[in-house]
Amino acid sequence: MSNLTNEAVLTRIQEKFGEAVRNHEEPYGLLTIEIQADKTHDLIAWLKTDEVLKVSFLTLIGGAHFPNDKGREICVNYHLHSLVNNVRLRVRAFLPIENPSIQSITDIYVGADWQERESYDFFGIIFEGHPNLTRILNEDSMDYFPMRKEYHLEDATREDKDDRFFGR
Amino acid sequence: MESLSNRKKVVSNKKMTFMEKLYFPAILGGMWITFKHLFKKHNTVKYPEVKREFAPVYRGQHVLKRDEEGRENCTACGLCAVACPAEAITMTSEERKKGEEHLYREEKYAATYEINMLRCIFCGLCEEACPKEAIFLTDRLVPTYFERNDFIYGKDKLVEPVDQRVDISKRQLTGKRPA
Amino acid sequence: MIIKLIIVVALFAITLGIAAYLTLMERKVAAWMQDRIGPDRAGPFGLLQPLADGGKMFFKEDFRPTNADKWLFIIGPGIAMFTSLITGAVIPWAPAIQMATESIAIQVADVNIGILFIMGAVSIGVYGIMIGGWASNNKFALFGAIRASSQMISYELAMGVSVITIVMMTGSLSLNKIVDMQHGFWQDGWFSWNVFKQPICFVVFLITALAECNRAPFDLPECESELIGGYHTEYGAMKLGFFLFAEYVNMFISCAVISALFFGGYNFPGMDHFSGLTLTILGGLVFFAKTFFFIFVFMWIRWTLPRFRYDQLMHIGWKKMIPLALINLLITGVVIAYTEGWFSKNKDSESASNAKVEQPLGVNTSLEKTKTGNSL
Amino acid sequence: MGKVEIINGVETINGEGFQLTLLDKVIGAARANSVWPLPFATSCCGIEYMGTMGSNYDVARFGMERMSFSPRQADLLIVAGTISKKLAPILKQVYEQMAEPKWVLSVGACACSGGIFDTYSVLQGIDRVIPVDVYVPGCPPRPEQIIEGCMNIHRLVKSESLRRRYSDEYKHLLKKYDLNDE
Amino acid sequence: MSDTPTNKSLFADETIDGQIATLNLGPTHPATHGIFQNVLTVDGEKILDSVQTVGYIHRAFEKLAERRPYNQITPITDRLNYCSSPINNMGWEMTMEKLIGVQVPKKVDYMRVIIMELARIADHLVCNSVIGVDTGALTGFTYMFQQRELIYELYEEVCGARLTTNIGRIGGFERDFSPTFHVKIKKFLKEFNKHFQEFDDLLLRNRIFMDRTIKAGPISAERALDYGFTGPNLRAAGVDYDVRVMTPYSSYEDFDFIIPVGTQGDTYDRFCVRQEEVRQSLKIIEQAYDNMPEGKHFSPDVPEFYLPPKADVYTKMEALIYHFKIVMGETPVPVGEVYHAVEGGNGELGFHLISDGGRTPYRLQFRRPCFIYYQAYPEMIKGQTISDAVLTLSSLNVIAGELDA
Repeated sequence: MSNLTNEAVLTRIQEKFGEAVRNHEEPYGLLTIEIQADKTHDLIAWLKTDEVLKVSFLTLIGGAHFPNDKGREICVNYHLHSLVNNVRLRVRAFLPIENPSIQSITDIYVGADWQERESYDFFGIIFEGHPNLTRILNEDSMDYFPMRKEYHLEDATREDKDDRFFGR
Repeated sequence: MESLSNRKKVVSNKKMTFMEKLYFPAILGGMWITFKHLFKKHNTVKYPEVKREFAPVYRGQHVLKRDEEGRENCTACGLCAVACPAEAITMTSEERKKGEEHLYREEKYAATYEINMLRCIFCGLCEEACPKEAIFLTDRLVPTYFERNDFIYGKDKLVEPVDQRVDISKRQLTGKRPA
Repeated sequence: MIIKLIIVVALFAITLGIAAYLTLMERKVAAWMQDRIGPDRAGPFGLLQPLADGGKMFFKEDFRPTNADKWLFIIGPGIAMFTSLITGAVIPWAPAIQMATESIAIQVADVNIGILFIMGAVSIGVYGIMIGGWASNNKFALFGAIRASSQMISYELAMGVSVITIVMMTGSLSLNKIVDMQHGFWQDGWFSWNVFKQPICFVVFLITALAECNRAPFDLPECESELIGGYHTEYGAMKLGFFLFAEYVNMFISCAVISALFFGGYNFPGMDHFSGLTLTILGGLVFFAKTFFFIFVFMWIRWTLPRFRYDQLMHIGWKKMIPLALINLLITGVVIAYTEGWFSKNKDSESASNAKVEQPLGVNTSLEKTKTGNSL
Repeated sequence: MGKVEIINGVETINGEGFQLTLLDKVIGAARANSVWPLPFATSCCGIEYMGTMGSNYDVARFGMERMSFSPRQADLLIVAGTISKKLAPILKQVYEQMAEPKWVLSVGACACSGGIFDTYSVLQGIDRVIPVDVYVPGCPPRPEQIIEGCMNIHRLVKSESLRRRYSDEYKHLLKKYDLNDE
Repeated sequence: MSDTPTNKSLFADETIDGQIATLNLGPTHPATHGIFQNVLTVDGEKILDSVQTVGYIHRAFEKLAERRPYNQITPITDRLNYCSSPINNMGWEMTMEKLIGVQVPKKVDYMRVIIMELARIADHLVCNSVIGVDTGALTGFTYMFQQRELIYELYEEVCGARLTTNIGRIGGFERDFSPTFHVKIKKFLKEFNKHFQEFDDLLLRNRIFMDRTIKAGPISAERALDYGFTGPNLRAAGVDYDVRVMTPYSSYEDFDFIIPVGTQGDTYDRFCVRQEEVRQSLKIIEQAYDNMPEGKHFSPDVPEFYLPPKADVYTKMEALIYHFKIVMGETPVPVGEVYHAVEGGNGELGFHLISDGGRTPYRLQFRRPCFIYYQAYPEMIKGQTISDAVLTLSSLNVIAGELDA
């Protein structure tokens, strides 16, 4: 196992992608790279084949919604893992809520299929090039994206609750 | 793929020996195991007649405790309702009037206190939240009913009767309240 | 005639009763093997459990799926039940009672092709399952039916061949004769029971019998974890009851046949010391004891073993069981021929064996003559 | 899902229950001792139901170990676990496929009321789609409670008259749930 | 997806011009052990294709977590993979501790290891005994459930519940191991292996079982990684990836254990790997139990997160304030973003937490291993029989609660 530091990873990525790397930080030791939305696919594809980094395991794809951040409301997080070097990496891109579309990475990782569908289901992120971008967990008839901040969690039909007592 | 941890060991052996290929040795071995169990003492707890012992900290039906003088501990602060992830607790509070000191320990008390047992997930967070040693979960089980409304437990079912105290002394969460 | 009628009725009642209580036995055996108690609330030790099941099924709503074939849907369980019940007719349950003038066989019909009758009846039984599964108009049921029929066909062959081995040794297709052949326990310096003469044949027969009864590890037609209920998925109420009942009756009959063919039926060591009614009763009890032992073995196997996969089942049937049975048949044939003196230059025995060809059934009788000297 | 009227259990105990004939009693006892469950186990409660089937609790003592996954053969629908709105139609279909007489045991907070999951996707109690006979609280209930619930079902079964399933009240009940009477 | 080398057909004749039927495996099929649907396209018994539908018990965990204060999320995580709830609970607690920067005492680490490994045993026992049930051998299942009951009793001693444990708190445990726990765990450690061996003997080398499981639902290491497999299912394919070793948490680096791997990633490999993992877990528990350091069962220096002892609440004003603050969820948490992974029963269980400093998580996403690897199922069963499909499903140990979140 080689000892690849976060700096080394970052430098190597910056060498390759330069300006596309918008921002980077290391919250709790996990290198987080914000990348231009249209470059995510290239970056992840390159990371997988790069013979030094060998970031070839997709841990997680997830969305997040930041309604107050104008123009960058929807965030897509990719957690990647280089098993050989034992280095984790978070790649993220921000998308505007009017057109939350990003290139699908199902051609790089088969396992991204359902995770992208889930993100679509929850946040309405359009993954271009996804073979079957439909809802996965919720009913097909649902007409909103429930994980966005403006929607309610609660089921409207619950009767046995008096909201006064719960302070929320 | 190379080893990631240097600790790996292949554990599945798919090559069958000649004896294993014959089916019978393993089959007879398996049958011998089950045969031995025929004569083993059964492990069943015949539930309604015999009851299994619960841990003293078991999280079952709630009880609203009274203090040593028979006064209700609950002061209707509402922490338990806030702490409840299932939002199953509701209560209304009232000021203690003169002459009710023997009933309620604090100046404020819960006029109604309801737990919806169908909602409750018995997580025990209300017990932890209570600053007045009023609500505890006990090792009693909530019975099953035919009707939905029976599961709304009001104070009549929750507050322990004065003559039938519920023992919660074995719960380690109990702090000794100073006199 | 009246006696026959009594036997028929008694047999009918006993078979049904036993089949009903086999369900309880199965549940109890399973429970004990799994460190449980099993049914114990319906009556003392759960003795009324089968009655409760029956009563419930009888009063359950009986309905037919919308797309099912009306008549076939009813006929299916009927055939299964009917065929499983008639097989009991040819089994000799106890030694015959010797009356002053006649001997009364404790058997409904001493057909001289008894074993063929059983094989035939069992083969019809699969039609019940097949028709039932097909008529349900359910894919799982159809899968069950297909599995059942192909399984039956494959295993019947091996079963038939293994039975032929016994028939060759006995020289008769009558179960009565086959049982009588195994008189007592020890004869002519060797065990008289067929299991000691034909152990391979016994193993083949036991396995094929398991398969014919759709018992684990060959319970593919119902196969709960894969096909939900298999052929009886769409059946409810008493029609389902018939299917389940037929299964247990089949198991009972199979075990009876196993004990008759291989374990001497009602014969037991030292039976010559008894006679008359005592012998009949003792013989009957011994027969039932043997049968129940095998039923227990069937259950024991069921609750121990995993089941096969469909293609493995076929593989075992065609590539293991049938060759094994055939080889065994061949060896038996050679041995019989040798003991008959086919390979010797002795003219007498050769003529005896030539004479045998003219026998109506084409099997030897000379062996019977030599070996059944002191049988009835 | 709109507002659904909650129906409070099935009123059998205090209905015709007291005029049982001998036949009713015998058949009731038979039925009660041979309740074949259809475990509609979706989540956590399903594991506790497995525990109930296991050696330590042994639901077989009540003659209930023969699980019938085919609804045609089942007498008792044990709904154990969360029922989401996506699953509700399937649950209803399974209930409709069951042959009369049939009972429903709702096991666990999720099935009874939605429990902790007061969320957009979870049905707030299965009694919004099918009539429930006995509720078992707990999340998940202990096997003791599940057995308790089964025994309550047995009591119900024993006290039910043979005619109940043809009665107008029953038809009315089914109609309330928009279930067709087969 | 179609021409993977692992999916060799069992049938020699691929060109049978049979009638193709569709078969619904699920949502309430007995083999699914949970609710999800597989629509199989079958030619006879052979599966040509399958399409899955999931989401039947979607409970909106992630949305729910955004509406609940931090200390109320532990009960929610219980219901993710309910076969091994303590691992989920502790994974969440460790995530929170990482966020707020709490160092728990070594004793808490060891206690956690014991409980987590017990949970792993319980999880694997369910999975493997259910493989037994699906092959038709119900008896092993009942033997193993007796052992599971013992594990339940151990949980019960610590937290008071059997299945959905809500065990542990942010910063430690709600209570120390009781004397009864010590008695029971000693007995368990002593006797478990004997019973477990019995189960092993019933199935492992039985040819019927081996024939059934070998080559049933295989997946190669490359495909498994591509799909994002982790845990026993990945290890069965031969990759020794284990979070406990790769990124040790809760003092796992102190313990000596091996990582069992298989070769082809088929059902038999998965069964063997789980069997061996149970043994390794037992070994870890023994080590942790024997070497348990003295100390407190909670982290004493974070009164703002770990509920103060009840006695203090009644006497000390400070403790009472903290008590109210914690319960009301008013304790400030740092703004930040954490990803913490633990080795759950089914693989890497990750918690991705974004905190904006409020009383509830801003966004909490669970990496649910079941959800990620269940999508490989159609590929694994292609060209196999229905029986294999059933076995593959149970050996993957797809837990509906974790799958649908």
